[in-house]
This record gives sequence, C-alpha cells and structure tokens, in this order.
Amino acid sequence: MELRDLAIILGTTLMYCTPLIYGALAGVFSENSGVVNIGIEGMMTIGAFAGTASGFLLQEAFGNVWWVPLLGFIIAGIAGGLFGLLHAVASVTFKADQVISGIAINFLGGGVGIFLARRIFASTTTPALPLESKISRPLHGLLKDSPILASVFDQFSTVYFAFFLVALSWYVLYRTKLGLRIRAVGEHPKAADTLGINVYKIRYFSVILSGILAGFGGASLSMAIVANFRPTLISGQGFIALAAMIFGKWKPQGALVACLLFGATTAIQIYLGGTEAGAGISTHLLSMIPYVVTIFVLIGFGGKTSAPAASGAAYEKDER
Amino acid sequence: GAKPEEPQTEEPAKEEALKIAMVTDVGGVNDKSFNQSAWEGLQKAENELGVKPGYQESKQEADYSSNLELLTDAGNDLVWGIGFLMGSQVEQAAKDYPEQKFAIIDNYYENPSENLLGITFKEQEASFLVGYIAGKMTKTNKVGFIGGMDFAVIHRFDYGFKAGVKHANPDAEILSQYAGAFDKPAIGRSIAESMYAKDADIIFHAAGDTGNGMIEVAKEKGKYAIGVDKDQNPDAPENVITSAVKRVDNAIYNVAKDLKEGNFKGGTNITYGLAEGGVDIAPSSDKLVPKEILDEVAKLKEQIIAGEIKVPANKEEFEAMK
Amino acid sequence: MNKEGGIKVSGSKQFNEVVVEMKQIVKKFGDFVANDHIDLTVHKGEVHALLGENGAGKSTLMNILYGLYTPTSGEIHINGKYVDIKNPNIAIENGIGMVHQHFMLVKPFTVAENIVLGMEPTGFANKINMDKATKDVTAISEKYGLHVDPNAKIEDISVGMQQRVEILKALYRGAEILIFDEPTAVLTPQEIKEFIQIIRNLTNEGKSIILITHKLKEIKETSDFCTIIRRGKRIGTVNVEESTEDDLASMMVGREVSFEVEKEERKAKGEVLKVENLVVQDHRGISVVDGLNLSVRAGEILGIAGVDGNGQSELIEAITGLRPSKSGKVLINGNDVTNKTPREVFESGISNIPEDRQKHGLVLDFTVEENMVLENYRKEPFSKGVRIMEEEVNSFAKELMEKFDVRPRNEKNKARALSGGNQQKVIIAREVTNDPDLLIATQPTRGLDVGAIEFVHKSLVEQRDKDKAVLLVSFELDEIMSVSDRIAVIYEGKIVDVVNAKETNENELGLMMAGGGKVEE
Amino acid sequence: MYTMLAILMGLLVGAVIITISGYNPVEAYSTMLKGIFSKPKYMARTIIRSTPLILTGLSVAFAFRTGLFNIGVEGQFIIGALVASLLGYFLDLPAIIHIPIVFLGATIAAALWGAIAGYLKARFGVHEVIATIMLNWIALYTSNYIITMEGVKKPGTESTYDILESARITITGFRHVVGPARIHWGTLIAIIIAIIVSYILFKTTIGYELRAVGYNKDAAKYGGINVNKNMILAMAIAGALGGAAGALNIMGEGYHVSVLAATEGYGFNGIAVALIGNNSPLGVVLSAFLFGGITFGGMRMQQLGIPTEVINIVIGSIVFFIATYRIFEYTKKYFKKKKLQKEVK
Ligand SMILES: Nc1ncnc2c1ncn2[C@@H]1O[C@H](COP(=O)(O)OP(=O)(O)OP(=O)(O)O)[C@@H](O)[C@H]1O
Ligand SMILES: Nc1ncnc2c1ncn2[C@@H]1O[C@H](COP(=O)(O)OP(=O)(O)OP(=O)(O)O)[C@@H](O)[C@H]1O
Ligand SMILES: [Mg+2]
Ligand SMILES: [Mg+2]
Repeated sequence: MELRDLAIILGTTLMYCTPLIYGALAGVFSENSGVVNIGIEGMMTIGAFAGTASGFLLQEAFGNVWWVPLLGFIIAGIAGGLFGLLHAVASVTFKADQVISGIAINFLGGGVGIFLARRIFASTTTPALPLESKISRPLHGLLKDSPILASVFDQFSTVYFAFFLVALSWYVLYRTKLGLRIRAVGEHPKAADTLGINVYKIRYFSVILSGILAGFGGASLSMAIVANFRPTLISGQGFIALAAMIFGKWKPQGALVACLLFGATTAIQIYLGGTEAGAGISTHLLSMIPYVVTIFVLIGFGGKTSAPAASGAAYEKDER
Repeated sequence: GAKPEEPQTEEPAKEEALKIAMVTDVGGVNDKSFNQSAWEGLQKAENELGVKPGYQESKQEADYSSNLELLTDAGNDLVWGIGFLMGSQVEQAAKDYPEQKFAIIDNYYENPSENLLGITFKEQEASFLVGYIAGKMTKTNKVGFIGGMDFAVIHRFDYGFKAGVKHANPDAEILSQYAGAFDKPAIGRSIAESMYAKDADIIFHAAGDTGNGMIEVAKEKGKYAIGVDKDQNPDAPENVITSAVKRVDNAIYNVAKDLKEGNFKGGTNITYGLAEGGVDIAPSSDKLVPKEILDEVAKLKEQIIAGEIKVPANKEEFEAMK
Repeated sequence: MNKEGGIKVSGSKQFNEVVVEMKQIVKKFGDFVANDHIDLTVHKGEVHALLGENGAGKSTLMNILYGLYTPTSGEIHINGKYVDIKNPNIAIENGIGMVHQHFMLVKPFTVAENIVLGMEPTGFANKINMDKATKDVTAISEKYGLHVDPNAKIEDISVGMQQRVEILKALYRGAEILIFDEPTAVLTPQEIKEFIQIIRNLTNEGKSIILITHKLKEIKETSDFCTIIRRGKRIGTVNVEESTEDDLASMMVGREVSFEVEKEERKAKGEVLKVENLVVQDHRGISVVDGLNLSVRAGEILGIAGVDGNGQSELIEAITGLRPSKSGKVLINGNDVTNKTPREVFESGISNIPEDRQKHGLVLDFTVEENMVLENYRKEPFSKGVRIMEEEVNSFAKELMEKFDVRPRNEKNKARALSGGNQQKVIIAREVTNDPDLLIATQPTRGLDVGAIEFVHKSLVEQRDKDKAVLLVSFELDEIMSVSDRIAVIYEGKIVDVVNAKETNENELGLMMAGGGKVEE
Repeated sequence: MYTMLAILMGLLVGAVIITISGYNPVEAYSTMLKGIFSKPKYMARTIIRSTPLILTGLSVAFAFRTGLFNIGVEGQFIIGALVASLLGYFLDLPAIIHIPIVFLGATIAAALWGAIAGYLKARFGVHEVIATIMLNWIALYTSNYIITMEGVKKPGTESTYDILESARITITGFRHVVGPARIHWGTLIAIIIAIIVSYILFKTTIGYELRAVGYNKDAAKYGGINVNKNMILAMAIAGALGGAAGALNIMGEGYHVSVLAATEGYGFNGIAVALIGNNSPLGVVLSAFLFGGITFGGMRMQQLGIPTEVINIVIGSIVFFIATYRIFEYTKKYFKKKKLQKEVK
C-alpha cells in the first residue's frame, strides 16, 4: 500500500466519521441527561433536508455569499432542535416512553423532510448546491500543491467543527456546572431534585441540544459530502451513531473513537475494493467489514458498558 | 406479433382517452432518475396523444403486486412496471389479470403472455459512446468506472464503457470499482477520490446516488465526470462532459403510441438501442466535448446501428472481443 | 404538648421560638390516605422525634415538609410565616435540609461534587471551581466534626461516610432545620455513637432537628419531644424525658410490646454449616474474607458481631453462592457447596435474608405474590411442569402476608409500592417459610418498627427451637446479644473469637470488634 | 382507550397536513378506507401486509419484556426469509414435511442469529443495541451475497428462484373472493404464536425467569436463576419470532428473496407496532393490523396526488400521541381541577 493510499484511507475516515460524530454527540447529551434518544436518525434526516434546502433557496436569493452555507447549517441545527423539542415534550413533560417517541421522531423526520422537498422543489431530491454555496474547505488553498496532505486534510469545515465539538462537549460535561447537573440528572434525578435542580429544564435543554447536533450531522452530509438531499441520504447513520455512542460508553471522547473506528474500517473496505485482490471479492462481503470489525473490537475491549443510571426513565415527582 | 385483441384497445380509444399508469420502484416518481424519466414519457404522451397518465409509488417490495393490482382496478388500459426489481410481480399480475395489458422497463421475459410487453435497453451502446469520448479525452490515459451494486444491468454499462474506451484508445487504463450500494454517496466520493488520486481524469458512473458522491468530487477537484440515465450536466455544468442517457421516456411514449394505434406488441420483448432512440449520449455533450470527437461518435453510432460494431453487454462478450 | 406552640419546657431545656409548624397536613396517594390531618410543631434548638410503624406516614410527612410531595391539604409555617413549599428550592431557601432514608447521592460523583451540586462555585466560562468547592467542604466538615474525603467517589465510601455527605449537603446550604429519615438504620454502633454526637453539635449550633427512627433508645438519648403517628394519624406528642420506651412503643403500635427476646435454654445439636479457611475477594480483588473458619450447629443462633466492612457481606455472599470463593471450603451437613450456584446452595438447605433488600431480596417490579415464590416458583405446588399455578401462588402469598402482617394487604401490589419496612417483611416471610436447615439473616430488622422487630426475632428463635441452625449478621450489638446463643466476632476477614452470649458483655465484644482479641487457630 | 384517542389525533394531524397541501382530508381518508375495505381482496392484502408485522412486533415486545431492546428484528427477518427461500427451493419433499422443515429451519436459523447478540451480551457484556444494529447490516449483506451465488440466483433477475409449491402455505381456493391476493396460513400461525408467546411470558416458569432477569438481574441470580442463559434464550426467542415473520412472508406471499439495497423496515416497523401494542401480545396483534391497514390503505391516497410521505407523517403522529397519552390524562385532570374550583366557590 502506497503512502497515497494511506492518505486517502485517512481522508475517507475523517469524511465518513463526521456525520456519525455529530449523531453520537447528540446521543451523548440526551442520554447523559437521562433521555434515551433513538430518534437521531430522524433528526439527522430533517437536518439534512433543512440545511441543503435553505442553503439552496438562500443562494438563489442572495447569490453565493459566504454566509449562505453557514446560515443553512444553522437552520439545519434549528430544524433538528425542533424535533428535539418534540422529543422533549413527549419524554419529559408527558413522561412518554422515550423509545416510542424516538421511533415517532424517525417516522416524522423522514416524512416531513421528503414531504417538504416535494412541496418546495416538486421532487424528492433537492437541487444541488453550487460548489461556492457548499460548506467551505478551510485548508483547500493551503494544500493545493501537496496532494498527499490534501487527501487527508483538505476536509470540509464540518469535519473540523465536529472534532472541536467533541472537545467542547467533553469540557461542558466534565468541567462545567451545567455538565455536572446534566450528569446528575441522568444518574439520579431525585437527588438533583432534592438539591433544587430543575430536572425538567435540564432535560429539555439536553434533548433540544441533542436535536441540534443531530441536525448538524445531517447537514454535514447534505451540504458537504454531497450537495443535495435525497430520501436515501440518511440510511442508518443515525443508528450507527447511536451504537457508536454506546460503544463509547456514553462519553464524547469514547464516541469519537468509535466513530473513527467505523470510519476507518469503511475506508479500508473501500480501499480493498479498489485493489486487484479486493476486486475479486464480492462487494457484498466487503461491505460487511465495518460491522463485523466493530463487533470483534467490542469483544476484544470487553464491551462492558453502563448507561447513565436513570437513562430511559421519565422523572416523576411524588414517586420514588 | 402485433395481433392483440383489437376491440379491447379500440373501445376506450373511441369513447374516452387512453389511461396509462405506472408503478414506480422504491425510488419514487421524482427520483431524478429513470422513474422520473418514465413519468416524463407518460406526460409527453399526455400532451401529444391525449393519454390520461397516472402513477403509484412503492415503498417496499411488498407494494409492487398490490400497486399493479390497484392500477388495474383503476381501469387503466396499460399498466407499467418500472424497473427489473418488479419483474416477477409484473409477470404474475399479467397471469392474474389476462384482460389487462402490462409492460415493464428493464426486464426481458422468456416467453411473455399476450398481455405482457418487456422493454430492455442496450445501455452498453450508450456506454460505448461515452467510453469512446472518455478514451479520446483522457490526458492521463487513465479513466474510471464506478458501479452501484453488481447487477447484470450495471454490467452492461461497465463493459460497454470499457469497450468504448479501448476502441478509442487501446492502451488506456480503466479503473473499475463497485460500491456495493446505490445510496451511499460517501462511498462514491472516496472511490472517486482514490481514482482521481491514481490520476484517472475522467470517471463514468452507473451507481445512482452513490455516483453523485463522485460528481461532487469532480466538482471540487475540477475533474471530468460522465453521468448516467439522465443528462447529469446540470448537476455540475463544468464537469459532467456527457451522460449515457437511457430514454425510458421515449420507450414509454412509443408504447403509448402503439397502443393508441391499436398495435400494442404484447407477448414480446422490445430492446431499445441507439437504433430505436432508446439510449444515447446527452445532448449537452457539445458543451465540453470537442466537435471532432462528437463527429466520430456520430459515425460510431451509425456503425453500431448498422451492426458493424458489436458492443459487449457482459464480461464474457467483452473478453471475447480481444 | 401545646398546639399553638408557645413556650415549651423539656426538663432542663426551654424552647420558646417556633421554627416549624405543620397544620392539618393531609396527603393522599390515589384514595390511600398516607397522612391524615397531622399537626407538627418544632422549636429552635429542639430535637423532635417522629415515631411510627412502617408505612405510618413519617417519610411522607417529611417529604411534604421538604417540598418533594405536595400535600393534598394543610398549611406549613416556617419561622411564623406561611410558606407554600412547592419544591425543595423553597424548602432550602427557608433553611430546611433533609437527609433521606435512601441516600440521595450520585454514586459516580465525588463527595465534593455531591455536596456542591446545585450551588456550584464557578469560575471563567462556567468552569466549576473544584478547589474552592473542596475548600468549602473541608471547612464545614471541620466546623461540625464531620470528617470526609472530598475527592473520594461515593461508590467507594462506607454508608456512614455517605450519611455524613448527606448532612454536609444540608449544612452547605445553610440549613437551620434538619430532617433525618431513619439515619441510624444503616449505621454501625460506632457510627451511631458518632451520629448522636453530631446531633448534639448541631443543636448546640442552634439547629433544629426532626428525627425519624424506629429505635426508642436513640429517641431517649437524643430527643426532647416525640410525635407518634399511626396509620397516617397523629396519636400525640410526648415529652421524652417524662415517658418510658414502653410508653412510646405501646403508643405507636397500640398494644404492649416486649423488648427482650424470651427463649429458654437449648442444647445445640450436630454441625450444619462448616466454613474452613475461606478466602473471598471483593470487587477490587482484595481478600476481605481471609482464611475464615466458622461452624454453626443445629438448634443454635450464631450471631456474627463486627464493624461493617470486616467481610461480613462477602462471607455471606460466598456461602450463598452469589460470590466466588478464592479458596477454602463451605460445607452444609457435611457436603461441599463451595462455589456452587445459588440454586444448588438453596437446594442444599440454606435460606438467606439478604443485606440489600432492594438489590437482591426483591424484584421490585414483580407483584408481592410473584416475589413470594422467588426461589420456589419451579416447585410443586407453585408450578406443574413449566406451567405456573396462579391460584396456589396467590393463596400462598395471601397466607404469608396475613401471617407476617405485610401492609397494605394486597398481593397484587408491585413490591416497589411497599414501604421498605414492608418490603423487608415480604422477604422474611418467604425465607422463614422455606424452613431451611440453615437460615442466614443479615441486618434483618433494619428499618423495621419495634412491633416488626419483635416479630422477626420471634421467627428466628422459632427456627432455632425447631432444631434448625440460624446465622445472624448484625451491626447492632443489642440485637446480637439478645437473639444469639453464641457470638462470633469478625475482624478483618477472620473470626477473632467465639463467645457464649450469656458470658459476655458490650465492652468485651466492642474491644474484640476493634481488633483487640486473640486470633484462635 | 387512550390509544384510540391517539390514533384519532394522529389522523387529525395527517388531515391538517393534507389540507395545507391543498387536498381534501375527508376524501383522502375515505380513499384510504376504501383502499382497505371496498373490496375483499383489498382486505385480504391488508391482512397479508399485517401478518409479518404481528411477528416482528412480537419479537420486539418479547425482548422488551425481558429487559432487552431488540433493534435486530430487521436482520432476523432477513435471515428467516433467506433460509426459508433456500430450503423451499432446494429441498424437494412432500408438503407435509416440506412446510414444517422450511418453517422450522428458517426460524431456528434466525433464533441462532438472535442468540449471537444474547451471547455477546452475556459473555462479553456487549450492549445488545450495538450488536443487533451491526448484525442487521451483516444479515443484509450475507443475504445479498448468498442470493447472488451461482445456482441460487435466478438468471435475469436479482432474486432467488421461487420456492416449490410443496413449501408454500398460500390459501388457494378463495380466488373468486380475494382475487390474486395471496392470503396464507401465516396469518393464523402468527396469531397462534402470539397466544403462545403471551402464555410463555405470563403463565410459565420460563416467562417468570425471563421477566425476573429483565427486571432485576441481581435478584434473579439470588433466586437461583441463570442470568446469562436467560439473556441468550430471550434473544434467541426474539430472533425466532423475527425469523418466523420472514419465513411465513416468503412461504405465503413472496416465494423468493431479492438483493436489497437497504433493509425493508419490517423490523423497525415492528418496534413501532410493539410499542403501539404496549408490548402485550394481544395489543401487538391489533396494532399490527392497524399499522398494516394505515400503510396499505394509505398508499391509495396517491391516487388523489397526495404524496406517500403523508402516510409516514400520519403514522409518526399516531405513535407520537400514543407515546404521550398522558396529554389526555393531563387535560382530563385539568378539567377536573377546574370543576372542583367551581364547586368550592
Ligand atoms: N409515592 C407514593 N405512592 C403511593 N403510595 C405511597 C407513596 N408514598 C407513600 N405511600 C404510601 O404511604 C404509606 C406511608 O409511607 P411512608 O414512607 O410515609 O411510611 P413510613 O412511615 O416512612 O414507613 P417506614 O417506617 O417504613 O419508613 C406507605 O404505606 C405507602 O403505601
Ligand atoms: N410508586 C409507589 N407506589 C406506592 N408507594 C410508594 C411508591 N414509591 C414510594 N412509595 C412509598 O413511599 C414511602 C416512602 O419511601 P421510603 O423510602 O421512606 O420508604 P420507607 O418505608 O421509609 O423505607 P424503609 O422501610 O427502608 O425505612 C414508602 O413507604 C413506600 O411505601
Ligand atoms: Mg419512611
Ligand atoms: Mg422506613
């Protein structure tokens, strides 16, 4: 394997794991506050649509201005956040079974996204964003004449932002007041309550934040990796992200590792597909690699994981 | 044999407009791909033949047969199945409803019943042409092909393309890789990344959404790409030099025309190639492809139509060529 | 006891400042009335005890005062002015602190984190200033002599320590009125002594204290007044100095209760349990049971006295098959059950009343009747083949609930819905009814009211009188001494000495428990 | 009760969407109902559509009851279907043996597939949610791989050959009533299985152990129950149910499996079905028919030009309102309070 191939593998890893990182962080916040979120898939879908759709419309209205993709990305977050709010209303205020409302979110996210696409663009797929209105690639200029470095680091801002968010999330969760409270609410809501912490408020915050992050995740696909939304664009990433979050023992840094692993195995699978040897093997078999590897890694590392104690349980006063 | 039961088709034609409807596969009617192209065919038929068009989308395999039945019950004169994935369901429907006419895109039947028409395309011929263009235009003497899942249909694109490239430029190298999915643009991206990095300078795809990942990379890297099914130049005007288009719309329209004129070719299979205007290169090709190459392409077309060039549709035929 | 809470005299002390006044408090859960028009008045510097049977409504009343439950009706006045305590915030603002019966601690957090939670000292960018937190914590713990390690994780510290953390949480928030819900139920004698000292310190600092406990001795030692609650109703408030333990007991239960366990002499028979050089490790891999030898004979109650954390829990878990033994032997009636599965051990004739009722003893989401057959569900008559015989199970459960007075008397209740006290009764009913060769009981009366305790002790003695062996582990010396025939003192994973209950006394035992005894080979 | 309300609310939301997209909701829903009830054959198809959902729903519900979250039905379904179509085509036996062999073979294969996740959890503590998600994809690609093998794949298609007559459980006989709709014994079998499952769960020692482990592992262990064994067993049974869904679907209606670009959602819909049915076997049966009805009848709305996504929105809303049934409790309470206050004054 040449250096170039290695570079491409690394590049692919970064590109591929990015949406997963956003998704996994979405899971981290929601679950650490004690709310299971299997609606990530749906939240990513709506984000993917909102981001690229608004980006396209803005770009048509204002031309290719630098803030168009930025605003689009933010709108994606907002869209995801709204679905987060929905999940919070259900699972916090109305003590819904968190899995049920998560499932509902998945139906709604996909449904609404495609529905709007048809209403607005008379097509289930949105028109393609012009290159200039896609998420930018900050290092593009710098790396122009060093192809090897370029294939690794000439990534979209969303990639770097994802890594930044991992660090930030870690800081927030383990170093700040807010984080301490989020984790307390997830571990022992009643204890938090007896100390006058508003369990509901913390959970609302975390779940909405979760939605925002998932929305970003969707946009990081539809505004960077490709330039438009399609019904099949988010096909399982939300669940992979969920798995990565658990794999990472509910910690941002852990989730990052899991996502990288998944990205890397995918990259290797793709690389193999391009080699003489790989060309011989059925693509169906090659496609299995990431999933199989993940399982074996888990076995190796003794997957023993423990969710936040109160995760999944609605908090009710007047009960123990 | 054009001898279907005249009265059937005559009557509706007399009193009210022909009703033709189609069942899409899971892609849905606005998939910017061949479902949509089929729908455009029906719309053309509506405008020019006064046909009443309709469609029914499918969400999963289980929908195919019930959707075919629904459109039958809706009193359509002809019901289309779009895509070989519903081949067996359409055949079954034709058995279940002998009075109803059915036709399908992309499926060939051994011996179809009188009310069933199979339409297939010679994708390899269009692929051959774009392959030729690629072979001529490559500066690095290296081009690439990205396939979706390895299906027989995709092989027709694959080997037609390879043959075309070789025809133009025998010592050009062709990188070829299957993504294993039609819906994973990220995978399409990184395959493209590595093909361009291995300095292929033109890539052709037959991989649906996965291929869009490739076109993205082409855009970002300012490389050349070749689209598939529909004219994909609008997605990347500077980069998609040509597309191997599959005129599903023409096929649909022609069949509607036949039906109206009372000679629905039930009980047969029709293959649409260059000759029948079933496949072609995108008209937008002249934007980026030099005139002289297009002229040669035009000649090749004639040769293929005349049968002077036999385009391979699969590995075996391709190997056999050399 | 004067309702309008004016001057109140208790022996030497005199209280004139009313701090808490709960008026006609009613709390309904569904149509079940947990508190029925209860009045409670507490003065500054007073220690006010709440006494009542399990499920009487004590915790509920206090949860209301702390704003965790909202009363169905009734008023609360703090320092003379009406306060609507909607949530703990308001309680905290009004200087109320509560130490809950089941600790409200976040296990993976450190001591300091738990204490400052909700009032975190922060610096730049909302960063928690842990140094300050640690300092503050150390400061108050010094002030009240409540020594803790601020950086230790809760899951790694003893129950006694955890309780100190709970108290510090309240003090950190400047509580003037402290509620303790069964604080000593989980403490060792040493810890209880210290706790009583803490109470004194607090009252000297002018704090007022409401103390829920089932231990009359403690009430006599600490409290000035005592309000008795029965079945949700306030029976009355008495001046502790002027009333005997028996008065209190009969007031709460509504009948006479006897404290000393009467049991006549018996000759112990053959050996039932033999433990040889047993070594057991805890979750950190430390050998907390370390070459222990023990023997229990039919027709005797052997009590294991010892300070918490000297290997008692691990010893019992190892014997009952819940925890692997590193080396050594466990023999029941001569046959080896070392490292056998819990079921095999059970079948060999051991029943076990576990230390942690909610973790091991019960499936809280099963109904009471389902819990009643937790070990026997696969046996006739409770099941035939794989089929569970519901009628049998049901009638069996009814019978036991009657016999062991489990309240409320509804076998279809989830175990979760029972008061901890009643949860304990369910377990005891089940295990005693197994009529095993060896009955192991760890802290069987924790959290029980005197009536219930009397009953439990009777059951243990009955077993013994049926020539069964009984192994009792308890941190409460009185219990050990009054119930056991022989007492084995455990220290650092070894049996230091085995003495005859008749021929020993608190001091001797206390000394050995502190390690001041000879190790016998 | 609340479920009914939830369904109404869900349909209401759908109606709003339909209206704002410029269609007539009454017309839309009547089309949906017509799509289900107007012809016997439509009813038949609705039932056919609902049958696999009964079992995938049961699979999820069963796992939930034992404290496990089985996101893996999708994969278990695929394995069941695959094995059924292989045994159904390659074995050539008289129906009396062929049918049971195909059904059991497929079910057992899926049971083992499910057990993998259980084993990984029991032995290595791998969280079942990760394991089952990964196994879904592995199942998908395994199936695709096997289908495309020489001799398995029917030439000119991307599917297996149809299973032999002797392996089919389609009920012929009623063509005059239900037309070509392939009603089959699977529906009956599914309902019977539902009854058996509920019996096992609530009336047998097996169920007692499984539920005990689900609620409190420590107490179960204390009670002498083998926790690991039961976790594996639970996933195996869940897998078997998922596989049975796939098998019956092939034996009764599909006859072959095709290469799939993505999973078809039987499993994920199963989660919704289980939850709508409140994880009770009977509830699951009902909600499966509801779900099947809405998805199938809903497809008809397209004839009015209403996009199919609306159906997902309706389903999503229904599930959402079922999750938040307390909305109704709260409003009820609220009005009660109002009344009381009035009485006071
Ligand atoms: N959240 C609740 N929901 C339903 N019933 C409750 C609730 N809390 C308490 N109860 C009922 O009220 C009764 C009184 O409970 P409470 O905890 O006050 O008793 P207690 O005096 O603390 O008992 P113990 O001495 O065991 O601590 C219990 O028997 C219980 O059945
Ligand atoms: N969901 C519930 N349903 C019914 N009763 C409940 C519920 N939750 C709590 N309770 C009741 O709340 C009361 C207060 O809980 P608490 O922790 O004080 O129990 P407790 O009886 O005091 O425990 P212990 O017996 O160990 O002292 C208990 O008596 C219990 O019966
Ligand atoms: Mg209590
Ligand atoms: Mg109590």
